[in-house]
Amino acid sequence: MALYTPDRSQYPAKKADGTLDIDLASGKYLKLWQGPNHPGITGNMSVELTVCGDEVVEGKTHVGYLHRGFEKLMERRSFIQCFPIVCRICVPEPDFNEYCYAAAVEDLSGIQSPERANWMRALILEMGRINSYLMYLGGQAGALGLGVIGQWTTYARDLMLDRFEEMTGARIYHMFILPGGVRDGLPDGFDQRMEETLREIESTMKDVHDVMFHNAVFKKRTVGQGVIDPAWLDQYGVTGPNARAAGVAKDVRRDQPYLVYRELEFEPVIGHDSDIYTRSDVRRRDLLMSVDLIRQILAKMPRSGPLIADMPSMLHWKIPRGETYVRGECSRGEYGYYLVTDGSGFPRRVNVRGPSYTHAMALLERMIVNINISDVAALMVSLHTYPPEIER
Amino acid sequence: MRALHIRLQHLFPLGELTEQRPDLGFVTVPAAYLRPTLLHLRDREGYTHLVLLTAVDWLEEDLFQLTYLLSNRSTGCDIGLRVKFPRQAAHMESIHDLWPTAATYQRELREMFGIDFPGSPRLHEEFILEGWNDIPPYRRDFDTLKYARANYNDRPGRETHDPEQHMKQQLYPDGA
Amino acid sequence: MEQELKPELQIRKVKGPDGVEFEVEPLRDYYCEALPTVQHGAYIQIVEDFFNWARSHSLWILGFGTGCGAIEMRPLMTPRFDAYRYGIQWRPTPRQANLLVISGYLSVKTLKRAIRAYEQMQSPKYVVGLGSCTINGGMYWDSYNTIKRLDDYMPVDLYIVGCMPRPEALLAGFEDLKKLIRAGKAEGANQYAEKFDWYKSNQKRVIHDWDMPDYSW
Amino acid sequence: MSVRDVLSPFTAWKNLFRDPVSIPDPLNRAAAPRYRGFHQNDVEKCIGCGTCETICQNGAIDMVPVEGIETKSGDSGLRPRIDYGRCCWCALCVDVCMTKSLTMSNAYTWVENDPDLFCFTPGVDKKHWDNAELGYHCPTDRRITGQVRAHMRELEPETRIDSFVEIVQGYSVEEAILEADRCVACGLPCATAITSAAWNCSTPATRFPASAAASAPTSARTPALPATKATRSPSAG
Repeated sequence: MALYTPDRSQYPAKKADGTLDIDLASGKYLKLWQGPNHPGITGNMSVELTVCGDEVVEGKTHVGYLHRGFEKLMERRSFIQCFPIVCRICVPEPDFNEYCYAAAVEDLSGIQSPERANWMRALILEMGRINSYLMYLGGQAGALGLGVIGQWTTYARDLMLDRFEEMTGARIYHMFILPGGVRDGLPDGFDQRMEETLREIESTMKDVHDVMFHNAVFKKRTVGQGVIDPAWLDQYGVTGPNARAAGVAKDVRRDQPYLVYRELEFEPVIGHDSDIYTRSDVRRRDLLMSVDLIRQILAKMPRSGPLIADMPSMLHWKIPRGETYVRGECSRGEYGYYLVTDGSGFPRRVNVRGPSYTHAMALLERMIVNINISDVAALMVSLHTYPPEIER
Repeated sequence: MRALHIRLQHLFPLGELTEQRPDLGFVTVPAAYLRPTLLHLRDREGYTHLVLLTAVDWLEEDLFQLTYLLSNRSTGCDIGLRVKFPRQAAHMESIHDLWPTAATYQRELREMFGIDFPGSPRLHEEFILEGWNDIPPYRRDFDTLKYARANYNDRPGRETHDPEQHMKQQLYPDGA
Repeated sequence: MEQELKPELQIRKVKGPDGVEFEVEPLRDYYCEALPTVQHGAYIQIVEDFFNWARSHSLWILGFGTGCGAIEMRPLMTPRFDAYRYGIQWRPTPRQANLLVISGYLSVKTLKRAIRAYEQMQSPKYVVGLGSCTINGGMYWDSYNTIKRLDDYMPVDLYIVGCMPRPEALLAGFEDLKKLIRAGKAEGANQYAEKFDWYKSNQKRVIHDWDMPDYSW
Repeated sequence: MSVRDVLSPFTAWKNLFRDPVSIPDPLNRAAAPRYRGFHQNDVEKCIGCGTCETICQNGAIDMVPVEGIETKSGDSGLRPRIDYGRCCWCALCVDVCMTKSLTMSNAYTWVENDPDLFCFTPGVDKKHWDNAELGYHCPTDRRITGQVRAHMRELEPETRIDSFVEIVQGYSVEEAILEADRCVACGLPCATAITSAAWNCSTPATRFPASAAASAPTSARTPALPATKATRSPSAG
């Protein structure tokens, strides 16, 4: 396996306080801002690059363009009123917010969501994972100039959004997983339409495999590029496909099974080369695994039974004092909610632990050093970060 | 989780264990013993993954609580270390040398709660907010609605009626 | 509260390649300070109508995803909804765009960049507010970091309601915008020039860290 | 890298012969039957209890008097007006609606150039989606405001016939709290029953102080985040 060996020949010296000694006036270095309005950026964020020639010597991530203060807003909303706003935290894959919030509230209030609701939740989460990966594959290819992949995957994602729409009643923000259960069952004929969609996605993925993963340009630019050293996993809190591509089978679905994952057959997808190509490939295979999981879920899911537990009235629902942490494996890694209650009808503190938070800040700043400017976009996309979840 | 707590209690003066789930416990640690406890958990007990570092504002008790959540992948257990310290001139030892990623968390806590972590890199740079001129927004005594009303305009033309009051006025205008 | 300017924006002395020292004032030197002016239509109505017809068929959107709503732009750009057949396309830089879509809430930090982007766009330019958040704050009505009414800070020609609006609703919105343009009613850029001081004072009231020139086209 | 890596990207050309995937007329595409679109209100069924206003976390709903609807016993005469500059289409108001009069159609297109027009009273201001068949309706078997009425025990007829024991047995404390929990503190019955105003929705908390903390409602309209009324923040210290 290719390990990261930095070439420090062009690297500026360090000052006594650990920062780099970069004299912009010398003309040797140039400051370059990538974002927030830039086609090569994963969302509304920016990276401040200091470059020497076309090599990056220092990168600083700047976030906060999407900060809405969710953790503060939730402190002044009752438990049920928090439920519509949590999904806004992560735009392309909102369901994990709903699940983690609902599970945290259930954990503290001692409510058990019914069996059927758990299957519904697992179904939604896997569908959301497929959406997120399709979005990622389009972005990863787009960052290297392969625009056509984005056209195909966005179409496939749109078919999945149609399934979401008929099931939950909304395209992007589904607001479907209530604390205590889910809102509704499956509509009539859903299985068949889902199967058609899955087939379409599989055939799209076959094309993507041919055109993207067997593309000489894509291989040339991604193999051996942007390596995550497995030793960094614990230091930087790397989880999800980024860790799995480095050969560590970190997968919450397997390590601490939640919902119905105990009853499903799957093996975490791992890769070994830890470069951009491997990370893309791990995600592609993980997507296909999700397709398989959805088929398993639809086959095993109970079709009758309660969808929501017996709940106290949501209007004046109070939860005793306590704190908990609930996690799930989203498409980018470990997603978790840390919830503290104080016996009132409002959460005392909610902290959202999104995987993008560590990946896009500390890890990206470490990895961006000594790479070419033109590879910054590809590297950033390959970490699969969503800005709204960094700053919340 | 219990066994771990007993092992730890031999070494450090820890508080009671709150066992939220069989695989998740929270324990209070005195601020002075935080670093050795973290090091012990990381190097001896296999709790190598820093899941999150965040703060809770207990305004009524005039305390800040920092929660360091560590995870052990091989056993699938999580332990949360709670550290409480006064809100006035709040500061805490930085752990960016144990986990480099903690520097990001500490930057956020510095900005959002006003907790100082001396020595943490880029601590005083703006992180999320830009040109913020009020008390740190995640503190409990910061009223976000009041701030929003004072700084931004709402669209006029909104008025509401309380059904009970409205009914009383309509049905019993003379206050019978 | 006055914020100190970043070092690279402060007035400083620079030595040129020929050895001559000169003073640089970044906030003045790099930008044109001419304020925007009201652009009058063509003298003959039929010519103006022709211009408006042409304008309405080339909506070039600045690809700046300022908020959640930007995620529904991706389906619009791709074959399923295919906005290109309606004469709409996305451009990466403000210089080439004439339509700024504010896709949902704007945090104060993004507002600053959105204003920069808007001012750099060429006239005639249009703004579409997308989603509830641009109308009256939406679900972030009590947030300390998002603006509530977009029309306080930049002239908005059209609002599309929804949280977030579906791609179909966006297409319907763009079709309505075309009608407005053809009728000569989408006069946002002129409104911005007329009430420039009012807009600037509103902007400066919320952007405390104002380290940009007052007008940067 | 192999010959395959150079050649396989050209397989993309096969899409030349595929049918276009574009939707021919996206402007008139109907949303899914369950889609949460714009609101509808059956003003005849609505009693103006204001529970939708209470639960709306966006402060999007105002209760306003409506011409032609009289205040009478069991009807406050107010109807919800929704500010679409605030709404997020979460449908909690539909879920919580006591009379199931508030529903959502599956219409989704509304474009205006005047931002002040987005406040409307569903059912009163005529809209093109009124009386739409499809859309989101709260499923009948799900309520988020308390469960079914707690059954009050009575003596069996066989026992009643030869005794003078009270037939209606009353509630235990737990049952009473559950029953009180169903109250949404709308204030409608309390407004008309002036004499029993003291015995209004705030009583369970005072009657059962020991267990009141569990789930009993506090005084009227607690969890609301009123948009224009005096606001209270839970963080007040």
